Amino acid sequence: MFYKATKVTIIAERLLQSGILKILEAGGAKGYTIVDGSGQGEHINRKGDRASVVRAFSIVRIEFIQTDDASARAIAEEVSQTYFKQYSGIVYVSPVEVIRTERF
Amino acid sequence: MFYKATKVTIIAERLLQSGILKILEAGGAKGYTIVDGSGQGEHINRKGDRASVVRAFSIVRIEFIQTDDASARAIAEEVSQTYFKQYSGIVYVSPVEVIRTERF
Amino acid sequence: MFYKATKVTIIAERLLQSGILKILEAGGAKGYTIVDGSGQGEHINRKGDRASVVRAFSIVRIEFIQTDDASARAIAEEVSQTYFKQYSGIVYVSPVEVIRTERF
Amino acid sequence: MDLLANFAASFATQLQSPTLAFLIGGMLLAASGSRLTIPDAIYRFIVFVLLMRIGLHGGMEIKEADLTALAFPALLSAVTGCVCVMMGWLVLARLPGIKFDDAIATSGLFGAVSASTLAAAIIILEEEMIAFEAWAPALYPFMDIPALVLAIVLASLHAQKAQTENGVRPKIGAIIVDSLRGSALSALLLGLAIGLLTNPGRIYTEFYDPMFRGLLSILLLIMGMEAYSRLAELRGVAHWFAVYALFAPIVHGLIGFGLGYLAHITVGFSPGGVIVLAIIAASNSDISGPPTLRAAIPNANPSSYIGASTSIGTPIAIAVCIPLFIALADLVFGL
Amino acid sequence: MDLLANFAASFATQLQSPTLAFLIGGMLLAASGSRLTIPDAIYRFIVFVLLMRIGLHGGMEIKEADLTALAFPALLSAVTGCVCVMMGWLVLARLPGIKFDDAIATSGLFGAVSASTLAAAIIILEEEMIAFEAWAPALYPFMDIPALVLAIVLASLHAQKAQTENGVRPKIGAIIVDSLRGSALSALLLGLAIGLLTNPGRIYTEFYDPMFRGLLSILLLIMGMEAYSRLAELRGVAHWFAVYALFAPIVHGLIGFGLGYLAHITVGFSPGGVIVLAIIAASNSDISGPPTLRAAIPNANPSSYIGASTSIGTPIAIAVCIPLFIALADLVFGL
Amino acid sequence: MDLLANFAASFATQLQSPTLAFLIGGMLLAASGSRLTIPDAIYRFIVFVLLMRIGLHGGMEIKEADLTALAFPALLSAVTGCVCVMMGWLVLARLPGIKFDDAIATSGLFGAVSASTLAAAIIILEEEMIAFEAWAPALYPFMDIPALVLAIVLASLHAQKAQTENGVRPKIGAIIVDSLRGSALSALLLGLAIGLLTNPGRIYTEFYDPMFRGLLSILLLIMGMEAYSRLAELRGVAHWFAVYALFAPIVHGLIGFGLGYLAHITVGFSPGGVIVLAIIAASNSDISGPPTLRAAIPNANPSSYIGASTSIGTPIAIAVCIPLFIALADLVFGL
Ligand SMILES: Nc1ncnc2c1ncn2[C@@H]1O[C@H](COP(=O)(O)O)[C@@H](O)[C@H]1O
Ligand SMILES: Nc1ncnc2c1ncn2[C@@H]1O[C@H](COP(=O)(O)O)[C@@H](O)[C@H]1O
Ligand SMILES: Nc1ncnc2c1ncn2[C@@H]1O[C@H](COP(=O)(O)O)[C@@H](O)[C@H]1O
Ligand code: NA
Ligand code: NA
Ligand code: NA
Repeated sequence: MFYKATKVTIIAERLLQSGILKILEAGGAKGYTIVDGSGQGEHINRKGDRASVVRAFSIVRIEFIQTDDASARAIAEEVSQTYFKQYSGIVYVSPVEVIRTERF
Repeated sequence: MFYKATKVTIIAERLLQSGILKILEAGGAKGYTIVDGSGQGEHINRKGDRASVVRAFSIVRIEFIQTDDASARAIAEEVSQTYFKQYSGIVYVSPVEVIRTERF
Repeated sequence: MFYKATKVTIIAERLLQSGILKILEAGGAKGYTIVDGSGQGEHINRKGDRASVVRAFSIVRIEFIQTDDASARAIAEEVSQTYFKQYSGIVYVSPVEVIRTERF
Repeated sequence: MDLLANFAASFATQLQSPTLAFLIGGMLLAASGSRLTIPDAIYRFIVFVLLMRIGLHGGMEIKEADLTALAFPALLSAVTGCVCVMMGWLVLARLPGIKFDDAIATSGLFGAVSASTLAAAIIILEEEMIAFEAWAPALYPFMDIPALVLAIVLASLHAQKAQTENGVRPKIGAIIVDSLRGSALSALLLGLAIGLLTNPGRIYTEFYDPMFRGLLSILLLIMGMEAYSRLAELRGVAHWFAVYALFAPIVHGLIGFGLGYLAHITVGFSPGGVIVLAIIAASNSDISGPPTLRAAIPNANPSSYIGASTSIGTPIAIAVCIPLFIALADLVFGL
Repeated sequence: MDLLANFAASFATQLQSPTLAFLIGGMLLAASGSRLTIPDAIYRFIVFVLLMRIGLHGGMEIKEADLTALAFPALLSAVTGCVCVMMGWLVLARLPGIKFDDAIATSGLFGAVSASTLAAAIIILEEEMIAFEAWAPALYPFMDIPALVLAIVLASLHAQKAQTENGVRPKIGAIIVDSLRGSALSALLLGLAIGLLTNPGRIYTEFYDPMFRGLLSILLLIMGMEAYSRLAELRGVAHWFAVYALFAPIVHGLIGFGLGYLAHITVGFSPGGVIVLAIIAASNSDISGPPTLRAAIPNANPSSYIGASTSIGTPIAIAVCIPLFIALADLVFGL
Repeated sequence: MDLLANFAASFATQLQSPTLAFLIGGMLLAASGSRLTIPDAIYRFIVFVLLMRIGLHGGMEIKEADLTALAFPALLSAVTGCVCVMMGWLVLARLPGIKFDDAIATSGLFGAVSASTLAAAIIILEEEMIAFEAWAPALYPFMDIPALVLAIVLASLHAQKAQTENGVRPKIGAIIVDSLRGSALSALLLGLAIGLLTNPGRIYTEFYDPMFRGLLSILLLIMGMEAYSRLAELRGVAHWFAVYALFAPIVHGLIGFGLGYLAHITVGFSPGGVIVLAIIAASNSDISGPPTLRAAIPNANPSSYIGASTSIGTPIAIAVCIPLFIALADLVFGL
């Protein structure tokens, strides 16, 4: 059986990671997954795994799933409000279906 | 031209990777992509790329796409049944559109 | 407020990365995110982070979001046309919702 | 009293040597929220080089050794590993609020052996110029594998008793093979084989040996950082795990020391060898053990066994047990 | 004239030494589009080992040093760092087309200290056999932290003036703690502490010291590749940043040299020590500074300050300032 | 017969040296399913250090060398590389069931040069105290680049013949530049330049040279693990690739040896130099070649050429060809 849920993906500078995770936990996310990356946006260019003197600016991609769509979106909004006026990063939301609802 | 397809994403402990890939191949997935990650869920905490004495517990994010929605969901269910009662991990399904159907 | 947008995900051999990014930039993508990975498809097998004499063949996963669906799809088609007849790789499109439209 | 004085002296000496300082430094850095981290790739490289060095050295010496001398200590190592796991089974698993699987996995880990503790012990013995059989570190797998196997078998017997369907008969052969495939044992055995069959010569003297001390210092820094970071996890599980982790290394070390002493009087096992045996008994597996147990006893909560071993067991084994058993040997053998 | 001749001679010597060659080689490789890259894990390992080596050595020597001798140079270091930032504030921030936040963050970075430049200076001084107080590299944090703190405070005062709501009073204690937590300062302080409190002995002589030169060569290669790659970023920002980056290292170095000379005549700071002080003044932070500034002055555009420091500031500090201040010391002290 | 006896003796010696043992050990570990892996970051660091060491050494010696002596062997290297590719084109591409592009890419790889085989040959020659011109390893690019260029040109001519639209005229200049940009050649050339233009001194003697043997042992372990892991891929392609991979190194080595002999009698190329030339001819590109070919001949199936070279070609080159050509040189030159 598959149940509707909402996935929120946050792409941000590594130095924001711990602050973002606090918002997730406060907002009731039961879990999250983090992947390292690099990227390009409005702000500085970030290269991949080559040595970089500015590693702290590299990108993390944090995603979490919640069955409660409103709560997921509220967390997304809060992360965006808190950080992405000043720092680099984007947030987006997408629909998914999960198997075990008790986990999300 | 874009065609509807189903993407299944599996997030699991690294030590399950080879078992999960066997299920994918048996189920008829023509390809998959794996990304390393870290995360937090019900079970133990996994840190990112810093040295960890328990690297085998770090997370892999496996995704595959199939045009046959039923088959994709069947594989998702089987992975969940086989592993995620005992081990850490989640599975979710999302709709995508692909270009060359013969590849999926 | 959430606005509809289109996410394009490109999974390709690392050696195609710079060529693909040029297509993205020419097509008007305002940003993109890159994650390293490994995978299996029709072509050669790619392992994860263990030493590999053929690192250049490992996989990158490039994703970008645009609010203009037609433009995003046009870029996706062009990447597919340019590279994926000869080289390894797939492209897929999925619907997302973003917060700050001016960024995409 | 003498033991205490000896221990204090040996402990003070060690505080002078940087080995312990790196362990403590790692804890302090993690505690102070430092952003210094050693990349995972470096960690794995270090473990590989240390175990290759130990293996190569052992292999080169075994060539000249009387292999029958190895047989009895090897048997005693296996006995030590099993006795340690049995003790955990009899004691830890019976404490209130402790899940059986968690207890047995923790006992398995503490019965098994740590590469970093072994490397630290070798450096310190060499510094204090206490001789030991070069093959003594090769006792590692003889204690490590039986301990892990026994823990997994006990967990599986328990599961069989509890509910017939889920209790699969564990395949002992498969567990042994899986242990040998772990990165730590693979590197050690590769080193042993190359040391035994070829003449490593300059590769050993120009690379693996000179790198040993320096890389060990970095490994101990990592162990210290890990110890502190995992304390949080340990806090989430029953306090008995912390208590067990505090005492098990010492008790296990004493068992190893006792059986080593037996080997000393029967087959002339050297005092230094007895110390090595005691310390590998006191140590707990930190590289290969956790994934093996995780795969084989999935219902056990990793936070309990990894928290207990990484946060408390390993620091105790390195900081307390190494000086303790050197002091004890001093007393017993009058080094 | 003498200075120019001295500089030319010192520069020529350095061209003979491979240190500078690796920096230039890195730039050429990047410019030619080479696919050679040094993995990030190796980069972080190298920085750790270099700073541990500098710290251990400093710590071992401080044991015997008269610590009061350190106090005055330390104070002067802090003064140097602050004066450099103030100059940036007074000059760079007032230039046309320059955003205040960008200017102040850039000034902070150029007031702070670079580990790689420091390591290169140490190697070259050792090669030219110019003695300096072994604790001189320990002046690093005394200049680095005040410079970063001052820049952040100035940025925050400016924000307060501009709009009351957003201008939060900066917590100086928090900024200092955050600086100390950076990976570079953590490693340096760990090394200092271990060098001071224990007897590193063979770990130092067999690992950290022999590795120093070789790993530094790789670090300089990386710095060269980075310098070239970030030129593109610098092109996107006001040209004044490039001009500033060209001259600030020399001016800052002269300030450091002048204050060092003061310490020379008052407390007998050695000529080599004066060179070290001048060079850390000339250097600009490349490891710890950028993330600290990024977090604390988010409105500043990283491309301006990182481009300026990595692409121009560091090459100038290494290739021009090291020979320059050796030549100047030669002239002043008649080395 | 003498050759066989010589070969057997030389092979036996090599079995005693750990170099070969690490290669075989890697295969056995992979075959036994060991979880031991060397991180990719370490692999890339090792390759960098080995090539820098070879380059630095070569560069330091070229200073004193008569460069005209290099010209003729360099020309012969280019001829060797091209002849090897032509042979693949004439033989392999005509075998039944073999796609043209796969054959030509494989020939290109086997005509090109392997850094790890070259490093292993250097160590073994040094161990057996067989002297060779220090610039001999600098023949590497003179064979590597022509082989890759020729293969790409042949593939492209073939595509032009098949269908006018898709067959683009290959830009030879661009291919050469692309080869030089590969990480292996970049590191080698950087080392050569720094060795030639500066005085590497202690960086060489304290870091690059002492690290050489140890890191090579780890590289050979990796090559062994790769060899085994890619066997599976090779199984999926025509068997002729395996047969080719078995014999091509020996045949190519003989061609190199023959032309080297020509240089010996004409310009006095040393016997050791002849062996180096034979072995780089026998080797097949494992670092830079595959990506260059992949980009330029996209229709070729990487599994065929990488499988053939990594799984069979490289082990044969190291384990068979090195002792073989030492034995042959012994016979011919009476070393
Ligand atoms: N349109 C986009 N699509 C995908 N990722 C993006 C996009 N824009 C920005 N990003 C990611 O978000 C990071 C920060 O973006 P920015 O704040 O625009 O500098 C970039 O480094 C990218 O990784
Ligand atoms: N709600 C969630 N959203 C995203 N990832 C999750 C979520 N829950 C768990 N995960 C991922 O799945 C892994 C295993 O989760 P668990 O089985 O809950 O320990 C975690 O380490 C996360 O990477
Ligand atoms: N069905 C699929 N689902 C997810 N990823 C795929 C799929 N097919 C191919 N890939 C990815 O695309 C890469 C190239 O695929 P291919 O061109 O089929 O060799 C593979 O290495 C995978 O990472
Ligand atoms: Na034990
Ligand atoms: Na400065
Ligand atoms: Na060749």
